[in-house]
Amino acid sequence: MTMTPDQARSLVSKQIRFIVPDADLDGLPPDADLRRTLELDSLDFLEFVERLSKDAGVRIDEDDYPSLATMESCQAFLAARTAASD
Amino acid sequence: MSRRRTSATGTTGTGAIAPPTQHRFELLRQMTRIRLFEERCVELYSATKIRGFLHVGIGEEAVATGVLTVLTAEDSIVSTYREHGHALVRGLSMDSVMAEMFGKVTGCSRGRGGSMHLFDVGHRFYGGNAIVGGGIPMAVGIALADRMRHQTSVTACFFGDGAYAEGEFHESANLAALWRLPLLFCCENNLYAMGTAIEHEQAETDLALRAASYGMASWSVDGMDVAAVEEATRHAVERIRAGDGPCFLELRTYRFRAHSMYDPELYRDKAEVGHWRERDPLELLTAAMRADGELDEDAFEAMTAEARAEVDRAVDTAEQAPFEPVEDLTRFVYSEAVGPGPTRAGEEGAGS
Amino acid sequence: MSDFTMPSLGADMDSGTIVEWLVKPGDHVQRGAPMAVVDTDKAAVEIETFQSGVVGDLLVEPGQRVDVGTPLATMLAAGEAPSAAPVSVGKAKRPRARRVPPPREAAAPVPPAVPREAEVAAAAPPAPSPPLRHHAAELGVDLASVTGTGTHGRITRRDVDAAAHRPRVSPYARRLAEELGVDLAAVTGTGTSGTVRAEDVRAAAHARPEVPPVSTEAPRSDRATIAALMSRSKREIPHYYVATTVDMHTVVSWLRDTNRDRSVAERIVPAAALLRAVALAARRMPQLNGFWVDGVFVPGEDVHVGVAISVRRGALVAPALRHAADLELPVLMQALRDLVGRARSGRLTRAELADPTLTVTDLGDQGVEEVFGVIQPPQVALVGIGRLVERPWAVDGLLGVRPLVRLSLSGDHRATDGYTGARFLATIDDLLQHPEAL
Amino acid sequence: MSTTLVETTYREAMREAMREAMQRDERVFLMGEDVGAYGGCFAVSLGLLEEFGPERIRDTPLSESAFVGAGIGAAIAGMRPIVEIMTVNFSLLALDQIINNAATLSHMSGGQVSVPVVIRMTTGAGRQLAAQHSHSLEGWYGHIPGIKLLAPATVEDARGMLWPALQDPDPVLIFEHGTLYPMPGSLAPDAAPVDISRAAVRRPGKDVTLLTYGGSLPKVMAAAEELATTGIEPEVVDLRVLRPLDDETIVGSVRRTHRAVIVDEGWRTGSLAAEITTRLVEQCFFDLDGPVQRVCSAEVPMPYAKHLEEAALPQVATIVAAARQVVSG
Repeated sequence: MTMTPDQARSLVSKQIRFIVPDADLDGLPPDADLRRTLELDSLDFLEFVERLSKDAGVRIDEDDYPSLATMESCQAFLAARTAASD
Repeated sequence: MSRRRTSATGTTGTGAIAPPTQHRFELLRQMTRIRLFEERCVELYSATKIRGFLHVGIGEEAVATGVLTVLTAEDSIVSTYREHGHALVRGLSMDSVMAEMFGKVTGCSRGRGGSMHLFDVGHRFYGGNAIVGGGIPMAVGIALADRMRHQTSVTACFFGDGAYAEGEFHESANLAALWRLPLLFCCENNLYAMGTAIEHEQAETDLALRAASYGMASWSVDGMDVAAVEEATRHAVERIRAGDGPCFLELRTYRFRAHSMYDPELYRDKAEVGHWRERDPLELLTAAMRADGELDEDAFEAMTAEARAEVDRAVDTAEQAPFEPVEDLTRFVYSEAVGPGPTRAGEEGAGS
Repeated sequence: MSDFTMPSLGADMDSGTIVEWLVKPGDHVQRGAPMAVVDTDKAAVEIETFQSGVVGDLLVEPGQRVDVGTPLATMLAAGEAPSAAPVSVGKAKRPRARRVPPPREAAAPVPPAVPREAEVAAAAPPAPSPPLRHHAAELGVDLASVTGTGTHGRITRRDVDAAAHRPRVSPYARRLAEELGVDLAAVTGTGTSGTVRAEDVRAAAHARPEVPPVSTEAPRSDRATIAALMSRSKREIPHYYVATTVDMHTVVSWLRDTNRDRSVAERIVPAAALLRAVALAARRMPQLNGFWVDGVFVPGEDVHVGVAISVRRGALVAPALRHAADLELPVLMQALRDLVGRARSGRLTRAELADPTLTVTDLGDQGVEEVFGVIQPPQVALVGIGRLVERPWAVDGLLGVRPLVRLSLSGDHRATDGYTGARFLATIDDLLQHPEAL
Repeated sequence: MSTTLVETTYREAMREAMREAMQRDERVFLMGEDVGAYGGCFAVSLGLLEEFGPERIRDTPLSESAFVGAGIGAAIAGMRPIVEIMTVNFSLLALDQIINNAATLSHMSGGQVSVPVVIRMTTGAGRQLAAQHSHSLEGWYGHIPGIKLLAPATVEDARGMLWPALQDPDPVLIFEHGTLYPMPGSLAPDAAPVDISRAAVRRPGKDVTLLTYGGSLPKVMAAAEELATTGIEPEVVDLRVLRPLDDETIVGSVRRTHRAVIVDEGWRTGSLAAEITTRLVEQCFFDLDGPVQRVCSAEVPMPYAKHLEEAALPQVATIVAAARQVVSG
């Protein structure tokens, strides 16, 4: 069942909030680089990927990492990946 | 819906037609089992094996035996805290009742109820109740359910002269009579509400007379004569099954021992106890059977010995039985996830 | 022969007093016959025998209180002779229900109370209550110096707290302060009566000066201690610096392959491979793995690699990845994740906070390409790691694009010299070319 | 599946719920004072007597102990009775049956006896009925293990809670606040049963959690709107189930907002609000950025005069003030 942008957004925000509890996600521009603006180092990012793939139930390979750079790209990626499993 | 105002309040004497010998022997056996069981309980309590409250009905055996011998498996019973006799005659195993007194998990209520809360839904024995009169409204409800599902089963509800003064009795008597429910009110009038003689707790002590005012058939019965109790019960149950609505039996009886284990009995004198002991229900029946040449002394002796052995076995098994694991403390506060199918009374009732 | 014992006549009865015997030795008694009258503190009750037989010796005197279960008399089968002399049979005076306690000795004369100053001045405020005096003592507050704001000038707990400069802090604010390394004493509360709340702590945390790009942090993360340590390092340690560029192509492609069939949770990041290489190199070159103490190099008993971790909002700790040289790469990866996680939630163990034998500062994720770190006394080496970056690179004489990383070493010239430092970096580079051996 | 919603009221939703239950399960019947010929003191059971007859819509004499006990007995013997106690104020006369029998039999009988009865009662104040007709005793009943408590505050819950409550093998008490009966609402014609184990976030927010139930929900929602205009984003949690309390949702919300205001029409001492405050201190102590605020009825017998009753009850203004106090205080 293809994931809507809103669902994707809340899912991504939920995972980020685990790692950066007081991240200001509402004010985050959709095209802002998540890793740089939220100061996510490689371990943070790995944990983010791990939680996202479990929660969304989709497989995320290292090659997919670039498409998780921004909130916008995450929404597109999740929509595509969940559409593929319809 | 006309309601016939029948209020026969005559007392049936002891001239009842003698039931066949085998049946009278069985009545004697049941009363003997109760007597020996409760006498042993008094000893066990003194030896601190049984704790809490213990109310024995020594002297009132004829009531339980006479009433319950008439009821069938489909009928239901709601009793009070003086309930060992009712439970044993109804068919609860002596082992499960004694284990319950020892607070063991093999007790008929897993050791959680004790002497005042014996339950066995298999026998439709819906418990003792430690609240005076507390069980009566429930009995009304059971009878209501049976009537709504067009069944002819009867619900017998036991209570004492003390409960007769509780609001719950008056509300229930009115409701049962109003809705013509298949309910048998059995008032074990042993003349004392704990330490208060009946004339100090009831303005009108003829309880059957007062019960009739609710528009239901009522009788006073000699509660020491098991034959008289049985006959009155049979008569009442026939009317109930015929749909005539509830009946009320005032079973005049007497308890030979204290209200409970701790009771200095300041409220009555020994002479009165002695007087009532002369009409010990067991002795009344054995005397009647001997007079009619129906008592086989050897069989009587063997039966008594077997009853004593049954009590001994019950005590031994109770002593070895395990306690309920503490981990189960909260189990059954709410019903456990029950699969489909009639595994509990609630469901069985619907099915039968 | 059997015993007739004191029965329990109620759940709350554990002893009773014989008031009167109703039988005497030699009497024949039937089961249920009354034997004696017992007083149970509530009333006198007749007790009965559960066996028929002949009364033997009466073991307890009237007026004597005994516990439930205590033998009161012996019972003989018919024909047995009673042994001891009969106990006096008779009615003892019924003991009063409640035993009157023996009159206390005349109490010592109480000295006339010396009026305390507070009671002398009729208008003086009421003396502080004992628990308040205890609270003040605990906080080292001299009550005499405190003016009470309570009714009639009574000193209240809040007055004591204010006097002890103990700010009232909401539990959430207290937790946040600990997480963000904010010193509560320095925070002014904006809540009612100066209560410090979460936003005050956040404000304090934001107002903190930016973290110096280069320096490593001592395990204690508050600013003052770090400052002292860094200046001591610069003052005492003659630093030398060497650096090199490492071709990470082999490592990166090896990682990509093995990660493909690993679950996300088990994937290995390049930083872990680099740490592993540093640890193995430190084992091979122990002269860089230890401490300079009182003019002498003391080698570390094992390789404990200090990992500089940024706790949110700029604070830094460098707990040790203990026995890193013995941790296979996948195991080291999980240890690293665990260490970072605990560092961030403030649950590091004492051992981990104790001195690492050398430290690594990987600022690749922060975007810098090269790091020149300040050694953390008393260690003698610090490895700096820059960002993994794609660059043109000569490969077998041909031009190609390769993932490269700048490694640097800050060395304590008292313990080692540039030659050793250079060989150390070369060793790390060599280790990284054989990732399957990491 | 027609999606056109049907305009209805809380009262009619509860009536429809009872009608549907009796149509679907012949063990279900309604018993209580004036539920039949009179059509129910609050007209909830209007028309049911004509449709189902006197056997299944049973008017009772004024004997709360007897007919509540009878409901319990009938449930034990296989029926699924709905017992209506006219108001919680009269339920005091049936407390012995509810506590010593309904709530106790399953555990005391070692699991043999279960009591699948539903007891409905009107609750709460606000209609100038004075002290003896205005009690809010949910806190008492919430104290008793062995029963479950529901407080439908919306038309949807009024329609959807009864069927699952009747399926429950244990006694379920449903408290219907007297002021809610005329409340309008829209429902799907074949409205489905609802969950009866979780609380519900009626309005997501981030600055403070407003916890409430039953008749207070409308006032809390109004207070939330007013707070929103001043830049405070409250989160409103409707408890829906008062026993067992849904700690997960309650604690989850306060962990996000770090502030809590509990609005409960009961008297503050030993109230549901007191129990919830204790659970917050036990489970969210290090998330609390200010003391929990409780907005309860004044500890007085409810007065008749309107201005006095309003002064005694939680109101929008007092809820707003409490929220502002904990946010800025």
